[in-house]
Amino acid sequence: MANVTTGSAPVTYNEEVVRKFIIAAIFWAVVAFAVGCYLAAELTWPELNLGYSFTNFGRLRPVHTSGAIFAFGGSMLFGTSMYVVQRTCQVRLWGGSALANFIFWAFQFFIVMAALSYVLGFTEGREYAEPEWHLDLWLTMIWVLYAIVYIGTIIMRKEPHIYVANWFYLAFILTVAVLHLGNNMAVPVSFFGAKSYSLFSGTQDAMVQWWYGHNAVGFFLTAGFLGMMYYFIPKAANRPVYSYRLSIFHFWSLIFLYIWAGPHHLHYTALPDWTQILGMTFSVMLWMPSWGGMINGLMTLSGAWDKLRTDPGLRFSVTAVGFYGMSTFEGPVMAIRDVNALSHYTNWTIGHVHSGALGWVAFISFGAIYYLIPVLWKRDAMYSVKLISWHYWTATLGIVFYITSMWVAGIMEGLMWRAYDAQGFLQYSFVESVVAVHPFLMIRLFGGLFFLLGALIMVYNAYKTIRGPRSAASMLPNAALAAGE
Amino acid sequence: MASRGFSHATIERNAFLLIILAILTISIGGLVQIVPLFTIETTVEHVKGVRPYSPLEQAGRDIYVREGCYLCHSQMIRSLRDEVERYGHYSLAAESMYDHPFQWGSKRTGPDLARVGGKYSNDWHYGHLIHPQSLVPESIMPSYRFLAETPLKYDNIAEKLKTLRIVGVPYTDEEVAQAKADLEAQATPGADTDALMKRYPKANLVPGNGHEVTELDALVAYLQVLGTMVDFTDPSAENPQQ
Amino acid sequence: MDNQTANSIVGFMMVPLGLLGLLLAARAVDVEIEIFGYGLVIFAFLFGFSTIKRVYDYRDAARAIAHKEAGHG
Amino acid sequence: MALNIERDEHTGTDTTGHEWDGLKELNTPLPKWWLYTWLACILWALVYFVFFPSFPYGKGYIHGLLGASSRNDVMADVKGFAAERNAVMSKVAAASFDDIRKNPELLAAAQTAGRITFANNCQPCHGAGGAGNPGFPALAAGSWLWGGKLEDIQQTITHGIRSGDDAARDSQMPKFGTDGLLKPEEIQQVADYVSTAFFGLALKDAAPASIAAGKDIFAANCASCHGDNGEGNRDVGAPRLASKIHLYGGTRDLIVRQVTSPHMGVMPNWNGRLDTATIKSVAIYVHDLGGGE
Repeated sequence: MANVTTGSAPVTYNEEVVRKFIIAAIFWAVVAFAVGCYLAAELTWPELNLGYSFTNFGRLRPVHTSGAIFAFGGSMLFGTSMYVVQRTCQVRLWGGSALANFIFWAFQFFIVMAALSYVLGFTEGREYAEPEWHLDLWLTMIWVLYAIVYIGTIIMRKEPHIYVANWFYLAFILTVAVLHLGNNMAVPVSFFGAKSYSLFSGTQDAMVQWWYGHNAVGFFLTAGFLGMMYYFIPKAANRPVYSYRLSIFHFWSLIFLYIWAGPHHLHYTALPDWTQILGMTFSVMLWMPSWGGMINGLMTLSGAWDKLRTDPGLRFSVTAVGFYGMSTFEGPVMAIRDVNALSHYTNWTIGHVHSGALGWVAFISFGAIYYLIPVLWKRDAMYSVKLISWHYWTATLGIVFYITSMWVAGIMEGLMWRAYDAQGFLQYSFVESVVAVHPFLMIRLFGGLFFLLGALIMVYNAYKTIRGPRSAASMLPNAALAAGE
Repeated sequence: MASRGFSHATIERNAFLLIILAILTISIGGLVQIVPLFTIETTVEHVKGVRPYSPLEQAGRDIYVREGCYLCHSQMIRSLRDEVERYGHYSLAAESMYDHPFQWGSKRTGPDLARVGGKYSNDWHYGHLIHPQSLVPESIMPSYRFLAETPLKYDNIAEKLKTLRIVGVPYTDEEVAQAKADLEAQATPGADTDALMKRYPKANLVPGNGHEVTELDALVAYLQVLGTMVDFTDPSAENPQQ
Repeated sequence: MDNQTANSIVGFMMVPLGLLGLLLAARAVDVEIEIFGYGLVIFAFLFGFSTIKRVYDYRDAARAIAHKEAGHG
Repeated sequence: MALNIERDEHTGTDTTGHEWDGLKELNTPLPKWWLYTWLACILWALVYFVFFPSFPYGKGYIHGLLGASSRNDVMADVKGFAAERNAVMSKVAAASFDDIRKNPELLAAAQTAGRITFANNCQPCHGAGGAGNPGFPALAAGSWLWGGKLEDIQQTITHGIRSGDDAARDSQMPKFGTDGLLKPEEIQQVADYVSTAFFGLALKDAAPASIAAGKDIFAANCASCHGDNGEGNRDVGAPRLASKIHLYGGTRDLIVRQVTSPHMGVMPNWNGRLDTATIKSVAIYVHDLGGGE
């Protein structure tokens, strides 16, 4: 517990729950990356499916996606939001440590149950929202408690203004609640059975699912992590945020426009044209609001660029913003109907997702982790700065292998599917495209393994740091300063 | 901005205002895009032939969802020339109007399945699902042999149909009552299928292994009906607009 | 909310949660609900007792600090 | 809390005067290029809203000035493309196979159409190059069930085999075992006969007596379709037994199984999916795989 003196009364922050979430995030990161590598190998050598139901690609894939997005990403968001909201409001987390502790364990229970249900074959069949109704209800309970704790803390704040990071965290919490409830409307076959049927069907169901699916990207993986960025980059760089006005403009425009972008997952489908056009146009209008976050992140570094040489943790955060900028440009491009006609259903989409997930989400998280571990465990610094550098370069190399191979594979597939010969007949059969992308799937696996290796380096570094000696300052009686100040 | 009447500081200083404005802001897009899909009548075209799934097909569909087939196969022929030439007529909204949940998919690691029904024989589907590489050597699809070895659990098939009726699939009382019999008839060689075929035209009779209905039987029955319900030689179904 | 109240509320919530788990496990029609039910029971049990432990650990710590301050005072 | 506006030394910009946990914000104006690019995107979107289907209202939606429909577009696209091909393909549909063979232009079109149509539709069963799979006849081998002339192939592709199509090729082999037409030992005997006499297998445990008995049973029950010498009969799709090519495999056990409860393959009719010219093209492609007659 760190004591900070503001005004008269000292504030004791709840850092216990943050520590737990950070450990959980690191753990789930390794799990999600490892399962991802295994799936990449299954796609390269189908024998690795082993013939068991529970090792098949179709059942393991949600373990990977939910593991990366919700277990790793979610733990990071819970942990950092609870850290940031206390610091920027100068109050202890509302609801007592028991409630925070419950949120932590209930969420971990949710993850384990969800993963188990996937391999057992219980799924709603909705991408990124696979858990069945009973787990959805459990998650709803967790989310409500989380929102109460978070909003309660904001209301109790000592600083009259709410810091920009909290706007983004708040938008993330509220919108994910709305999306989760809207997308998981289902009627169970029996109250004592897991099987349920979606309330919606066909076209409407598709629209609801991608309203959810795209905004899981928009609000879970973007708004939430922008909140993370708005705290940890200025903090690590020790510079003021570049532009308050840009924060305002890009916050409101981002949350308004993002919601409309869902139909770009359904171009040329049986969804009516008008909905598709709205999805496309709003995706393009979303480009600059997304880049507002990138500008604010990168320009905050002005005057502190030299820190990138000495602080590889900050290098992670800044590279993350770069990848964020790249994927939020690629996204609107792929949302244009004519581009989407080529890119959709191909590995290009997979590459795009991973440039966001690995480059932005994971990198900004690694940056925050390397910042937080010494602070939370009262250490002078990470065990080894060199190992952070090693992590950085292996992970970056992994991403490069990953996204370039997927670009090539995806564009090649797209072109092969639509290729016509001189006589005006289709040039390739489907299976020829399967054969053609095979080498690139191997390169992708290679990239994934590099990324996993980087994460394992981080695990070792974190372990050695936490097992290492406490900082001298923290051992002083009534240590006044939290690390990082 | 601070000096010109409205100031963002007002929002920043008031958590409730921030919350309410944020919720309003994020609601608009979803409301505009989703609600009209239920109110605009042409969204789902009016075409003949689309019927609820037979009990066996629905059981197969549940397995399709369970095994995550949609993660590698789409069921959506987009309105693009090469897709129409490769897979057949572009998919209509009506063709998935009884799909809870929809299974349009988002990735084609394998080919589209929207019109795979009737394209290959039952034999092929059994052989292919049990060992894909034996028929398509280049395939990277996993083996689904375990489906052939697992008896289908269908005690609650009538319950399932009833639940589907709650969410809008027009199963009749008779169809619910006969669900189990219909399911068995479709998977038992030589069974009397007149009633089944009347209730579910174009249902594909699967051979089964002679002593019990397996999960694979149900899956094949489902695959074999995909995309077959609408007769596109009927001019009224050729190019319906939404 | 102070810590003790929060601990009590959250701790007592484990009783209905655990009972719900038992109910689900007992009447489950498929393995998923059964596992979830038992999982819920185990979760409620472990979390409930760990909360009790936290309460006493907290009291011990508070007592130790008070003792220390008194000693130095 | 009093505002504490400071001037940032590096950028020369003022802060907003707030501080959270040591974090401050600069009051930098919006980057011009950012604002203008955004406005340009919005303008582009507005143009789209004017010309294309966009916002919904009540029970309808704004169709836009161009009233575009991706469904009309693709129908026009497909038809336009088909019309271009049709210059040649209509001739393929109308011409006899002989004439197609004689006309290099038609033949080239038919071969390329046949190749891709086969790869996309037929290859999953019949294998690449028509090599065949167990249960799915090899097309390159020349061992035809229903005839290997171009017209025969066209007929088979168009209507299928046991497909349910009215003109489908159809035949039933009796279930000699299941329906009790032959006793199990008789089936063993006939299997011994067929294995040795037609498949050319040297069976150690097949007694000459059994083979002799099998020969009689064969003559009485099987020869009417498969021929006295196992030469088969294409009128009823009865496979040639005196061959090294076997649809379901060439072992005695498989003969027993097939005689007991025959497996009869199904081939879908393609007339619902492919037009006449394309079917003829596939027939030519299949014919050219090596087994055509």
